[in-house]
Amino acid sequence: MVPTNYYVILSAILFGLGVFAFIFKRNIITIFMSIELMLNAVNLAFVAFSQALGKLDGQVFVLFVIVVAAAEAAVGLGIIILIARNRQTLNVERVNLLKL
Amino acid sequence: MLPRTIDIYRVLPEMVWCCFGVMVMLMQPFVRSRHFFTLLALIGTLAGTAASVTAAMHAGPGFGGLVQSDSFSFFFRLLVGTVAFLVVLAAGPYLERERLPFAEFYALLLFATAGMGVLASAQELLTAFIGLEMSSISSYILAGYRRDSLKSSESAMKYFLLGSFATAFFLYGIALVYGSSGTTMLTKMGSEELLHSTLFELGLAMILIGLGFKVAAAPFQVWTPDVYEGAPTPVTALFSAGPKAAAFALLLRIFATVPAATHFWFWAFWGLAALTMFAGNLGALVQTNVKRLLAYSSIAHAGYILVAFAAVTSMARGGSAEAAPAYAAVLFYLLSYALVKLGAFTIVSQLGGTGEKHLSLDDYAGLSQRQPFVAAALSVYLLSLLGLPVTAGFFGKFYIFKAAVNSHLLWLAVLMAVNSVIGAYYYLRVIVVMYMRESSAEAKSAAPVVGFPLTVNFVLAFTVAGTLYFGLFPNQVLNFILQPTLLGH
Amino acid sequence: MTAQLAVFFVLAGLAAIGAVSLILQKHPIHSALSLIVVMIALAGLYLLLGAEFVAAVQIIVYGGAIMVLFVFVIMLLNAGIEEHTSISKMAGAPGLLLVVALAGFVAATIARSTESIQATSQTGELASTLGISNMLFKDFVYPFELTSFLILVAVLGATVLAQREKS
Amino acid sequence: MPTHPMLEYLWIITLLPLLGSAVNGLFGAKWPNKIVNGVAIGSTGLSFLCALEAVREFFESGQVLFHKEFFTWIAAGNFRVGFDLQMDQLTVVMVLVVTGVGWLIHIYATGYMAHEGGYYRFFSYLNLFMFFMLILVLAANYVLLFVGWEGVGLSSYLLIGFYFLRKSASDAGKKAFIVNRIGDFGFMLGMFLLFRAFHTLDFQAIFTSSTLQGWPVELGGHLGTLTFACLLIFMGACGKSAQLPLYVWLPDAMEGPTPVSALIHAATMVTAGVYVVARSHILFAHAPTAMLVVAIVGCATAFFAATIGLVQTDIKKVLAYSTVSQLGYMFLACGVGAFSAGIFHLMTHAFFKALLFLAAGSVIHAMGGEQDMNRMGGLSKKIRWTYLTMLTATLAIAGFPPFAGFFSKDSILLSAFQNENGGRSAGYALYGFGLATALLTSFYMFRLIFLTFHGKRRYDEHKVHVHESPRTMLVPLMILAVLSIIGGWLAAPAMLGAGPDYFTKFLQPVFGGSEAAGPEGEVRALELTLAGIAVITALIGVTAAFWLYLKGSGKADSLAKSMWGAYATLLNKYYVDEFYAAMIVKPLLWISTNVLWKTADVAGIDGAVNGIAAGTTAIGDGVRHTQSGNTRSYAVWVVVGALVVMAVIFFWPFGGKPVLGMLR
Amino acid sequence: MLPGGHLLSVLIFFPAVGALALLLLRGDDHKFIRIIALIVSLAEFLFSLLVIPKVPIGAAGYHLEEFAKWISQPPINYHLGVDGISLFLVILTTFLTPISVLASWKSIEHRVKEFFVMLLMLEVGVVGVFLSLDLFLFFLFWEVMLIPMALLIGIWGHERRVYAAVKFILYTMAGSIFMLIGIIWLYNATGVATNWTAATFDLPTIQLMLQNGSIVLDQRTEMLLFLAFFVAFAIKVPLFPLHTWLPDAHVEAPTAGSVMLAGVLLKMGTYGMIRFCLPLFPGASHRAAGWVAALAIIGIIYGALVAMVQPNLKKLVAYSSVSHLGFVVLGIFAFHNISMQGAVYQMLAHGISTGALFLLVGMLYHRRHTFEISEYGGLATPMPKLAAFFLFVALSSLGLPMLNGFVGEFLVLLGTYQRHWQWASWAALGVILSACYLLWSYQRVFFGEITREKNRTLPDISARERWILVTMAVVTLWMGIGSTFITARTAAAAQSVVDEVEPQRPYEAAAPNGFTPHAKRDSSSAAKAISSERLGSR
Repeated sequence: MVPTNYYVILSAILFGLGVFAFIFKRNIITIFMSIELMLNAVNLAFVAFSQALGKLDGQVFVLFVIVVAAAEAAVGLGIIILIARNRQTLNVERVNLLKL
Repeated sequence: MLPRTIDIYRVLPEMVWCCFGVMVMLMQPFVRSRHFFTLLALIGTLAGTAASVTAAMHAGPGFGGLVQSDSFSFFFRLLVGTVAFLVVLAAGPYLERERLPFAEFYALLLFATAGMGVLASAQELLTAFIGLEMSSISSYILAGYRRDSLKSSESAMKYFLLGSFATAFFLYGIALVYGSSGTTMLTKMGSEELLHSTLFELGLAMILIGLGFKVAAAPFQVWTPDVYEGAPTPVTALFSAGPKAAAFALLLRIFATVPAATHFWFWAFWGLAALTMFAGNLGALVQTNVKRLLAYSSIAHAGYILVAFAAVTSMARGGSAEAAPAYAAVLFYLLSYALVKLGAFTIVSQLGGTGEKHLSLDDYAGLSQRQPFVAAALSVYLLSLLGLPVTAGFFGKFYIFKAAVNSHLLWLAVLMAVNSVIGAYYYLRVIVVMYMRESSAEAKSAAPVVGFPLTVNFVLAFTVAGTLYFGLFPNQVLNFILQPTLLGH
Repeated sequence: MTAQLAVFFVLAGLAAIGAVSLILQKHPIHSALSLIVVMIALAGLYLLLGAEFVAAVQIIVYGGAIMVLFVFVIMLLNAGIEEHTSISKMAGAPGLLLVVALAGFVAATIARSTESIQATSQTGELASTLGISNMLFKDFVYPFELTSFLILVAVLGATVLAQREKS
Repeated sequence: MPTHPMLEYLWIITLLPLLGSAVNGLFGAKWPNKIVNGVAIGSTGLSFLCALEAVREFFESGQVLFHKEFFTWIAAGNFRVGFDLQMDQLTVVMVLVVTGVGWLIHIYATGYMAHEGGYYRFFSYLNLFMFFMLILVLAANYVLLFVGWEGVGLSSYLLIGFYFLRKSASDAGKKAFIVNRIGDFGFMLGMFLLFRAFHTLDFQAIFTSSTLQGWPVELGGHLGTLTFACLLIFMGACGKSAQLPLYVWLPDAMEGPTPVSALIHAATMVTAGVYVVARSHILFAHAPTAMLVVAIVGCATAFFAATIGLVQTDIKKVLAYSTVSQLGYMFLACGVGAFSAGIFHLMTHAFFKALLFLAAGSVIHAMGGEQDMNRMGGLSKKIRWTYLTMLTATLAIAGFPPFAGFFSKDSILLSAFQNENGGRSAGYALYGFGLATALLTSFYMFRLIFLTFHGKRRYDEHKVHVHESPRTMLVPLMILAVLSIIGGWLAAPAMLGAGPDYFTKFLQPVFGGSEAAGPEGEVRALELTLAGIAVITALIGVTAAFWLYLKGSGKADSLAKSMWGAYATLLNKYYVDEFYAAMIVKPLLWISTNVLWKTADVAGIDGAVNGIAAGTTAIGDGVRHTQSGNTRSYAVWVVVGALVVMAVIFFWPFGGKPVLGMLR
Repeated sequence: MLPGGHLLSVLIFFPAVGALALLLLRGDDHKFIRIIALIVSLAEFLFSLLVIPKVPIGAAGYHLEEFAKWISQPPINYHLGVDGISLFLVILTTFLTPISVLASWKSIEHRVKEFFVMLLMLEVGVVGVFLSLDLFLFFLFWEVMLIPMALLIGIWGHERRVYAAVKFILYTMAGSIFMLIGIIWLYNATGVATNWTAATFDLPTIQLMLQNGSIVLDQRTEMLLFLAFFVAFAIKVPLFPLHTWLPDAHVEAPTAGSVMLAGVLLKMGTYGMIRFCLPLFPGASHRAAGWVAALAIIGIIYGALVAMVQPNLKKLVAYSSVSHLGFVVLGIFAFHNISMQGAVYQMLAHGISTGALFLLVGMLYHRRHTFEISEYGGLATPMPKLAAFFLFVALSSLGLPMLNGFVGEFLVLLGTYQRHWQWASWAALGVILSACYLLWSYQRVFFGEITREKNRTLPDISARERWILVTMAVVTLWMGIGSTFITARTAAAAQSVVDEVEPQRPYEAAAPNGFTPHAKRDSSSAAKAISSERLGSR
């Protein structure tokens, strides 16, 4: 029987890694992936909690999150394509026309 | 199994908006006429806004408490509905000018509005999350709506990446709250031991981060100027008025129902308010691009609103009666602010000219001679933002001051005072340029007299009238938002 | 050290390693693959938690649909090795410090505050898909409907953004 | 018809000149001189007649004091000032002197100014002066008196600066006004202090108030309220009557046309100070210290000015300093309690000093504007009448019996001699200096006469056509000459032992007890001795002058060379003007410009204001640069925010508990 | 004759109506616009005269009160009223407005319509400030007045007009925003006192509550509130260290602007002190009095000295205002009914004489387009009439008796002296200095030979200018002689203010029964007796 907080701690670690990735990757696609990673961390937490609480709604939330993630993915990738088309680059640091 | 009709009534506005969105989408391949879509979108926004009356008439919790249809949500539905309506009116000529597809724009606008409606009425975190995402995702797309423009696409990218980054925090917060309280129903989080649960605290903190990003509270405000500048101006108008209001609505809702929130959040809001005011005003001081200047100013105003939030949280208990004036302050301010920002950005979008080339202050030199009425309208907006009497902005600021003093936030009040003086400087700068600087020859050639289509003029007239009306007779609104049963239960 | 625990550690390690490699990989494709590893590991954990349905969805939707989409886009834009610029000063040393601080703080706080939570004994019906569907279509029907509109938005958005300029 | 119409309508006396002034000022520009004359002389003459009538009625009614309130001018709280006029013996003297002499001088001026531009302006100013002067002497309270006081200052400003194209003239006018203002500063404070003590500023209300009756005499050295009040008022008097240290304006005032010098800066205005002191004699009587100060200042001024007068070569300058010196005498008199003597000297001085000025004017007129005595000489034959009249006046001022000056100056010296205030020695010192001054006076006056009318002429025949002045100028001269002979006889009886001094008796009801009077017997003896001494001194002066300036020509210059330092000092009036300029004016301007304006105001305060603005903008620019436009940085900012929120929520000292109080 | 009932509302809003009418006119017919503006402002002046009989002599308190509920939450009311003090300030405003209209008859050539609209709106704001009895309403008008003034400076001003305009607004707002906090704080106090049954912004009510102790402010709070109000007013006055906006504003403003600014706007500050600072916070006023007086005295002397060395004629006049207003503040904070009345009178006098000075300077500028004194010299020769008027006005402003300046100055000093002889003694130095700078500048401008050839041919005043100046001169003279007409009406109001700030006045004994053989007068009675019995009859 695995204690719940193991799962939660794992999710926290994954979330942290996601944040880290978001900041330290340059490729927009990878950055987007790190967002997905963060969402996954959240899912893990949800499931763990739902199991700990003995309630199902946690798992339902996970489904919602996945759907939202899918939607975001569609839009996000669309935007990425747009950028790639306009700028011929995927390096987020090269996309800084708007500043100050 | 079908939900009860009463529940449908209670979420009717969102439904109407969504359905019209779908309709517009479906018509898109078959109908060419732009005006048709415009008309449809207008009808849709109006219908949804009207539907919120029905929802208000059937007040009460819907879907087993997922949503709450009360005066509060009524107010915000009306607000976002009206905003959407005006944006549709203002956007028409813009899309025409920039030769952008109409249907998708309106559809996205309607969905975004629906999302805001959900946000304003949600009483359960996950529903709120879905609403948030609806409005956000549509916003991402709208921000990048001028596909060929580098700025537009960049603003879309930034908004999208950072937005979803913040959303992840928000979501994680929900997870933690869920884990510590065993529920996502705001109404069920009143229990005593939550006041001492660290996990719950952490969850609320995460939620605050997520929402703080949406309302552009410093230091989460960094994205705002870029996104606002890059986005098509009517969309900017929408951003500054709609999603912000909706996010604030959710925050308020959380306060009102979750005692622990008010308990934990006070100092956080104190700090955020102070930071935000300064970040916005100081940043705006040196701007020469009007659109960007207004973006910064909207940050500053978010700061003012946060002062009222601090006032709310400083109350022993968020929902209690003595907090009512503070709520009223927030609501009234959002109203006045929405009107003004809409009008201002509409003018900017019109004067911007094809490709939004004329956005710098110099293009506004001597506007008062070239287009006296436009200049006058813009001055009214600016004075309202500046908080001078007989404009709604004055009362808005007045009530926030009142709320702050009322809960002994003297230092915050003083900081706000200092800020409104700083703010005065750059608002005046625009007025000065319009009235006191003669339009130089090349300015004349650069920014010739721009024709204002009927719809735009209507928007201006509406917003100006509203600003002045609420500046003179705020009574009805106040009496409405001051009623004790503002938030159901 | 029960078997479950052992499995947990294996999967957790896998997930963590995947996440780290997502960061370390220079080529987006490799990052994507390591993300898939994470997801599969997580699916395993869901099974371990007795959430079979969620695990399945995880594999199908995430690992299947979404990641495929990613890979597809990467191929489409044939993104190469990411160039290592560091224009952003904030995201240098200070960023590193701050991120570590945040992650550390969150993890620590969670670790402290979730010790008390005790896993309830698993019962069969809990994990039943029936329960989930009941919830989905009874209690959460409203958000569910909304998600449908959300998908519509996504579709619309994708078309709006990705379609080429029509002359 | 009231029994005493002119008294009841006392204001008419004052108003007539004002009317004249207004009429001339507003419409005179287009009129020929004749009409202007008519208006000016008519109005003043009329008011002179009215004054006479009023005086007649006053004595007829036989009341000790006539007092009438016409309307309330200022009222606030328990403070009330009315346009109230009063008449008593003192007033009578003053009014008659002012209107009478004033009228004569008007007549004279019509001749003197005949060829000047701005004729109407001149007479308008002159009438304006008459108006204010009459207000001054008729006023029944300090504030109304102050009105006249400032008013005459104004008209003197206008008249001194009459030739405003000349910088020196406008400078002199400005100087006069400002120096007077310095005096008025004291005068005002004096009034405030009086009001504080008595809660009113009406003369009679103060003088007869129970407060004052019960007031202990503030003995020497003890500086009580009254002493302060008196000193402050005296400060005003110093300004107006050109006493040390505020006398500097009067010599410069000679920039004005000569009739102005005669009327304002000799006969009337400058004596206002003496009048005020005499008017407040009851207060002074309670403040011996103040009296002593008055006496000393007066005496010092008399001597000091006389010494300067010794060496001046500008004929009007000499007269100016002599005026200052004579005023000193009057104050000396007041200071030693001989108020009636002071007023007496005031009157006689009005006669002969006016005469001197007018005569000098006639000389200047004759010489075609020449004022330097070194370019005159031997005029006695050419302008006989002028010469004779001027000689009379000189004899009078030098104090030869039976001329007016003799009597008045004598009684002053007597009282000084008798003075006990501040010890006998003080009295002797005062007397001594007074006597010395008499010597100097006769010396410089006759120096003037000799240089001007005797000896060989030092001007160019062909350039200057010396001619006697027109009758309009000569008639006043003669009248004044007569007056300055007989004017003193009022006091003669006392001197000759034939009954009392009429003048003193006449003023008795006003000055009453406050006069210092010794036992009858030896007083007369003493008086005669002193008179003798005085005459001798005067004679010495004359002979000295004769010996220096008429007998041997070069003597004066050689003397000057022999004691050059002293001579130069005197010639440059002790460098007082230079001293004031260097010590007060220049530093003040420098400080105002460089310290107050450029440093404190522009650099300091305004600099700070603009600095704040600039600083804010700079900070704004800094804030703006956090918007690097780089998404990664933005993400870091979000993380920062997250940390801030966490830190505040978890580690804030107040632990999120709302803390009531100002702190937030 | 209007119904007295709404006379005050008419006073406030009639100019607004006029402005609206102007807006509807065609912009190019300048003459017509000017005439309309003149008619409106003159009518307004006549209306304001109608108020005089409505303010009985010797009756304290507010008259012609108007009360209407405006906003229910928080209870903000449209509450107007006039008393002796505000009465004449209003009349001053309505008097100076037509003068300004006439003054800008020729000098304003572009955007004429807007100009007069702004002028009238400015009048609306100022009159509103003087008449409103509701703190909130007061603040509202206070802010409303800013914009037209700033635009007057900024659009029709001279070279650095924009800088001056912005400086003006920011300075004022910086003060007033804190006043707003203070107002709200007071409102809160009323709410707490009545536990939110009768919270109010109503000035008389709050005053009452403060007096009868239903609101108790601890010393610190009272002082803070006092400062919140005082600083706002001090900036407007302007008091010594806060005065630097004034010279810029004046120099850059068009003539009409300067006239209104110096004539009326500055008085809003001192009026505020009388109406709010003293009655509401007597304790704090007492504790602060020393410092305020010190600043006022510094202002008097400092302003005079700086004015003395100004090379710019208009700046000189501006700094002279700093000096003159110092007297007013001193008079107010001496807490003596004589000095209080003096202060009120000085406000009016300064309004007239400094207004006239600015008119004259404007006329010079109109002819020569410079304010530099060195550019002038010997002007008395080409333009004797203007020189005469200038001298007259200068004399009135340096406080020559029988002209308006004297009465106020004298009363202020007299009253102050009764309480603090040191203050009065220092302040009296200003009397000397004012003579210095005015006469010196006058000499440099008008006396002497003509130094610049251009000046030789300058035309003397035109008929229009003459009538403006004659009007001003007549008023100056009348105020100098017939002062009791005004003081009789201000007496009661001033008295009541003093009563509130300090009820016991042992130092203020009755005058002894003076020696008055002919007129029978009981001088022991104070202002009321004198005014009613002696002046009422006139």
